[in-house]
Amino acid sequence: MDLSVDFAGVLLKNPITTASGTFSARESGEFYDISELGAVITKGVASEPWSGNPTPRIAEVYGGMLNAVGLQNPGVEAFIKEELPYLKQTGTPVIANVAGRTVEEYCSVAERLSETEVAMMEINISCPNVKEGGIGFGTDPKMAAAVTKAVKKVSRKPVIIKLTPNVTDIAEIARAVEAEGADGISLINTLLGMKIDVQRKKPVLANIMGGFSGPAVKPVAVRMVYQVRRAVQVPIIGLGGIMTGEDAAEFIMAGADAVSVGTAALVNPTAPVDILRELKQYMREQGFKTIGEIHEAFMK
Amino acid sequence: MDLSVDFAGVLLKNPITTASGTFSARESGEFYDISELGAVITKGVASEPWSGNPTPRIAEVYGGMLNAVGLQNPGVEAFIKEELPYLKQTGTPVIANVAGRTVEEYCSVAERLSETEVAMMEINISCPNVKEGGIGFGTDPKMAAAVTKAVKKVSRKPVIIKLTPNVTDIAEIARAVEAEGADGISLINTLLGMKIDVQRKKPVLANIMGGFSGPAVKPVAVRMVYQVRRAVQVPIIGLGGIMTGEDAAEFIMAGADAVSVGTAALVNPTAPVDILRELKQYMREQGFKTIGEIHEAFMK
Amino acid sequence: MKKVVWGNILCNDPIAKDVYKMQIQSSEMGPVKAGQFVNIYLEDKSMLLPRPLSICDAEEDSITIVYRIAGKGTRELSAYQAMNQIRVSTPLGNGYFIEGTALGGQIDDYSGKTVVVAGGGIGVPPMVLLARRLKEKGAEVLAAVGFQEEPFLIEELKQYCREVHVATDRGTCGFHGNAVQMIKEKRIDADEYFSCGPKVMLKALSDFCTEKRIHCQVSLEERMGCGYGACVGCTCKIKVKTNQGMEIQQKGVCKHGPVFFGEEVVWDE
Amino acid sequence: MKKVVWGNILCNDPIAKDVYKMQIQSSEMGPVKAGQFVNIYLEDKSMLLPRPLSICDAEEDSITIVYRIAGKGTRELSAYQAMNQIRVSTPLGNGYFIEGTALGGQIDDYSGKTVVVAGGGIGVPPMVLLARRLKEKGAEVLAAVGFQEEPFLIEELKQYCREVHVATDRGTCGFHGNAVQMIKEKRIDADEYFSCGPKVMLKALSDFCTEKRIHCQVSLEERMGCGYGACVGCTCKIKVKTNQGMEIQQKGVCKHGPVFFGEEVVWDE
Ligand SMILES: Cc1cc2nc3c(=O)[nH]c(=O)nc-3n(C[C@H](O)[C@H](O)[C@H](O)COP(=O)(O)OP(=O)(O)OC[C@H]3O[C@@H](n4cnc5c(N)ncnc54)[C@H](O)[C@@H]3O)c2cc1C
Ligand SMILES: Cc1cc2nc3c(=O)[nH]c(=O)nc-3n(C[C@H](O)[C@H](O)[C@H](O)COP(=O)(O)OP(=O)(O)OC[C@H]3O[C@@H](n4cnc5c(N)ncnc54)[C@H](O)[C@@H]3O)c2cc1C
Ligand SMILES: Cc1cc2nc3c(=O)[nH]c(=O)nc-3n(C[C@H](O)[C@H](O)[C@H](O)COP(=O)(O)O)c2cc1C
Ligand SMILES: Cc1cc2nc3c(=O)[nH]c(=O)nc-3n(C[C@H](O)[C@H](O)[C@H](O)COP(=O)(O)O)c2cc1C
Ligand code: FES
Ligand code: FES
Repeated sequence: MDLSVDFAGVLLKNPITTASGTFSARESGEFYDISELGAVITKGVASEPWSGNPTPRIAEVYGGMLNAVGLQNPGVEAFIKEELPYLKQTGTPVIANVAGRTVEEYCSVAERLSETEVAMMEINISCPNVKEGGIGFGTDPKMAAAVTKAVKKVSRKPVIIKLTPNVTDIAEIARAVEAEGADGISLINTLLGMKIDVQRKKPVLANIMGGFSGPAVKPVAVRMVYQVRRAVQVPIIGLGGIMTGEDAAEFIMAGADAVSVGTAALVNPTAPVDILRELKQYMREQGFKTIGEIHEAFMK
Repeated sequence: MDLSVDFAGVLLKNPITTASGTFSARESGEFYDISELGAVITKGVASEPWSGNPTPRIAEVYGGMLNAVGLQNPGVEAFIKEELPYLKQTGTPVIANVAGRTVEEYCSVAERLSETEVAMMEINISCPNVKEGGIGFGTDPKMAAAVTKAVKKVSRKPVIIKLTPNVTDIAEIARAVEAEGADGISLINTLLGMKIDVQRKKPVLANIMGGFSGPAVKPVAVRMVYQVRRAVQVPIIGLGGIMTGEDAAEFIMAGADAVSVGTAALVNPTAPVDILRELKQYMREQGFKTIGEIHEAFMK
Repeated sequence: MKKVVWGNILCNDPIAKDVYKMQIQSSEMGPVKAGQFVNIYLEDKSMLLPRPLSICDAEEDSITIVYRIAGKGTRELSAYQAMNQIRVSTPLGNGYFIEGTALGGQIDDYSGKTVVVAGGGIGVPPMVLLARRLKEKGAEVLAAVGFQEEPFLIEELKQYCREVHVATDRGTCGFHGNAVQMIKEKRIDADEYFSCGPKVMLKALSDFCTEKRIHCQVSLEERMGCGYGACVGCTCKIKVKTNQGMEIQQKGVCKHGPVFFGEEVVWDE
Repeated sequence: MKKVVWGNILCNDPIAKDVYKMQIQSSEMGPVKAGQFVNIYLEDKSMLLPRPLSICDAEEDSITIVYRIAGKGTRELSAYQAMNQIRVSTPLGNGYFIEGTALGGQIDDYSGKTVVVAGGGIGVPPMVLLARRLKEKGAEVLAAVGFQEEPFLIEELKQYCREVHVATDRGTCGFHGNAVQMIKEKRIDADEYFSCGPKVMLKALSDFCTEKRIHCQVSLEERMGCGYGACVGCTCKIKVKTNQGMEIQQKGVCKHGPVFFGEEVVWDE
């Protein structure tokens, strides 16, 4: 059985990666051997440190969670100095997730990361609280295309664009970023959600709204991966609510080349490796020899 | 304690209604006394009978369900002859949900229903499989406005426009339909979702994609009700995943004047009256005397 | 009024590989017709929809269901322990038309008639209560039941049936083949046939009966949302006579069925 | 490696109104520091996030937690029966700095020192293991614990504390007021204070200690996602000395805490 996938020219030994923001090298590494994974996707880094949103930043909802972490991060230099060497030593390919408030910020991080050992970059144009001209980059095909174009110009690593599900037509955005040279697409980021505590009579998040993730969002994620697969040729990282190996297989059938495990790793710290094991078992049971065969078996 | 609400000039004795497509007068009436409800919202009726989509039309997902019923309905004449007299005899205000494939179809149903005893109409411009020019009416502000304008012209009953959550900017759509005279807005209809059976290697719904509803979608629904409340003046029916009296209170805090109970009634046939009872209990515990006080108590 | 009640699990035991028999006690069940089903509501909050399961047998204040582990829900069910509580609806659907009351109901008195109850796999359970009711109405009941490998409920059927013919797909026991092949080859004749099982089997039996010009009632399955007629999720295509002649209509399996006459059903889907 | 394990519930009993004490047996717990917490994973599949609960006491192969019913999750927990299994993480967080190892750790030997463990409400449980460890290290331990109405864990504290001072908000028992008021009024002096409880109480104690120029360690609470440092959900503002002088940084409560020195914490939020 061969689980390897060629993702935009980078060889991953299996399709399981960690979703940005739900993985921390040292802390996750205390629960499992991260070198078992196909790749790790780090939490978003910006050009400067960001302090994120006020707390509470986390709330639980039926079958999922809301977060308003607000991309707290120590900045790209700290990432390169403190996180990357540790990750490198594990031998796992690193996909660095990139945050920004302006096209220039994205570019400066991408340029800086191009000088490092990261294998690829995942550009997060889909964080609910990053705004330009009143609309997030990820909700407007023109702005999504503009970011892609600018980042591609300065980047010497494959560029994956991470899309938000909070849009009317996901295929349109996917086509727009592919047209500007995106080497891959990942989706979905979080849905925009909100919860009110009716005892305290106020929103559970200090930020009022937040990103909604977990198994509750999976049907939306699978649908969007399926739609994007039909719209573009570039490889796809599928994510959103993956909790089991069969969930991973579901995304692959829908059209994903690789998958990320997010909220599941908060619910169960060893989820990424557990899901890898379950995926292998599923493939054995079904007689699948490669990841490609899973997708090919899908009957629309 | 006074639970009554004035919704677009129609007095409802309480804010609990049934969500379209999850209520059937005679069948639901075998489980509880429907006259206890503020109003009933019927399943969508079109100008002619529709036979709906092939089966399987229903699938279960984590904390919710997918449906691709496809607005199967016996047509407006059958509705007026067979369903309406039965409902009328219960004394419960009837909100007729209206389906259509073209502006003309919506208008012909609205015109016909204006001659009957229905209290209001809810225009479903948000069914995933009703298309015009490739986009659903509900996902384009201009088309949403056009339907509203046309229906308002022929209708002699208050017109509620039911919005889809599958859009980038819900407030924009809400403003567009309010500008054309909508007397109320209801939201959310179902999210577009998909599930693949990885054992059989095909979508669980014959239609591939379907409408996603149930408690899993509640955070999206609450967020959108909150956004729409800030965008328009007309009254709002809030729905999407309401399972308990506290869920109903959450929508009211977020800005809804009334609420609908959908999937919960499939999970528990007496859900609408159970939720009414729980809402009363919540109000008693909190010392709320009116529905308006619930919303006013909300601290943003 | 129909209800969802808390019942007491009296027993929940395996009776064949992956097949369990559960008896649920409740004083609120009300009268039960053969061929009706109940909705079982699960505890796992990630699975919200009820599971429809046919009533296999019924006493004054209890019902018995027999189910096969088909997925997560039935797996959860199989772990329920006796003496615990379970959420279950009162009987749903119309059942077989043997009461003389239901829409299209046939005869109320079966004395002097020979009937066959034909079950396939997990369609066998409702045959038990059906055989019992038919016998109560004076019929001579024969059973023709097919299984993949391992038969179950045979003793229960013998209580009410003069003959119980068993078939297995692999020939491990009884007739080698399916129940309808057995009916044909062993010439298990009757005045009326009643059936529940896989669609291919129901269709074969229906074709056989149409040819012989005798009645055949079949119990259909479809994915359900509510199980009580609210969601219009569970339809099947049924031929209906109208003023304008024969028309194909979408009928709710849970509301208009689950039992239909074989000739009514549009099989070719 | 850290783990999530299945533990055996040895007991789960109410010890005050809505307050339960649960002992969980597992041979995989490993060493436990006072002030560490565990993640408890629930069975109800609609509630996915773990519940962080402080370790109240620990033996060779078991831990004890004490929790108050605060919502759906802790309500579910209160229904768990002894002899059943529960999913629980190995100890998380750094605990109080008394081991001489942790970042900023103070002294390893407490002989000749008097310390006060001050707990408020559901912050009292971790004081038990803390008192025990401090006593093991030679300290003279005094407890100052406050409750709304009904005290709990007093006997447990007495095992390790020379004095246990009790306060209740309503004066139903002991000192009328909160634990910090009691410390001040009854002059419960010490060389170092350790605390867990509501933020207002921690702040009051911290201010008191700053004034007296003695150390004070406080255990903070924040809504958590993962509980092990992966999600950056649970931050608090901490003053950190850097080369550029004093800087306010967001520190993860689960990873860098939950215990901080009172003077480090930015209280005014
Ligand atoms: C009227 C009726 C009577 C039935 N009687 C019996 C019986 O007596 N014994 C028995 O073992 N089974 C019976 N079934 C089938 C039984 O309902 C399913 O096997 C069961 O719901 C599967 O649930 P699951 O969670 O284990 O499987 P999953 O496949 O995980 O279920 C997922 C979803 O699909 C639905 N589903 C799955 N299979 C079916 C099916 N064949 N028909 C309808 N819905 C399905 C479930 O209700 C659930 O919503 C009956 C079905 C119907 C419609
Ligand atoms: C480090 C730490 C140690 C704790 N130790 C104890 C203890 O020993 N005994 C005890 O009774 N309680 C303790 N708590 C608080 C306890 O975690 C919450 O009361 C509990 O999670 C509430 O869960 P629930 O489902 O009953 O309530 P709900 O309010 O329904 O919980 C909903 C969500 O909010 C989170 N949450 C609710 N209250 C808190 C809170 N105060 N802090 C953090 N998250 C919260 C829950 O984890 C859950 O994700 C501790 C909290 C932290 C952070
Ligand atoms: C706590 C938290 C923090 C996140 N931070 C980031 C981030 O920094 N960058 C990013 O692109 N996505 C971020 N995400 C989104 C996830 O990577 C993922 O797209 C989303 O959670 C859906 O997947 P899941 O349902 O498996 O969690 C975050 C999600 C969570 C829950
Ligand atoms: C089986 C089913 C059928 C539905 N049919 C309709 C319909 O005919 N018209 C309509 O406007 N909405 C329809 N809906 C959407 C619901 O009215 C509601 O907007 C949605 O399900 C969200 O609410 P819930 O989560 O409480 O179910 C249907 C939903 C379901 C589950
Ligand atoms: S299952 Fe809902 S109508 Fe039959
Ligand atoms: S709870 Fe996730 S980092 Fe602390």
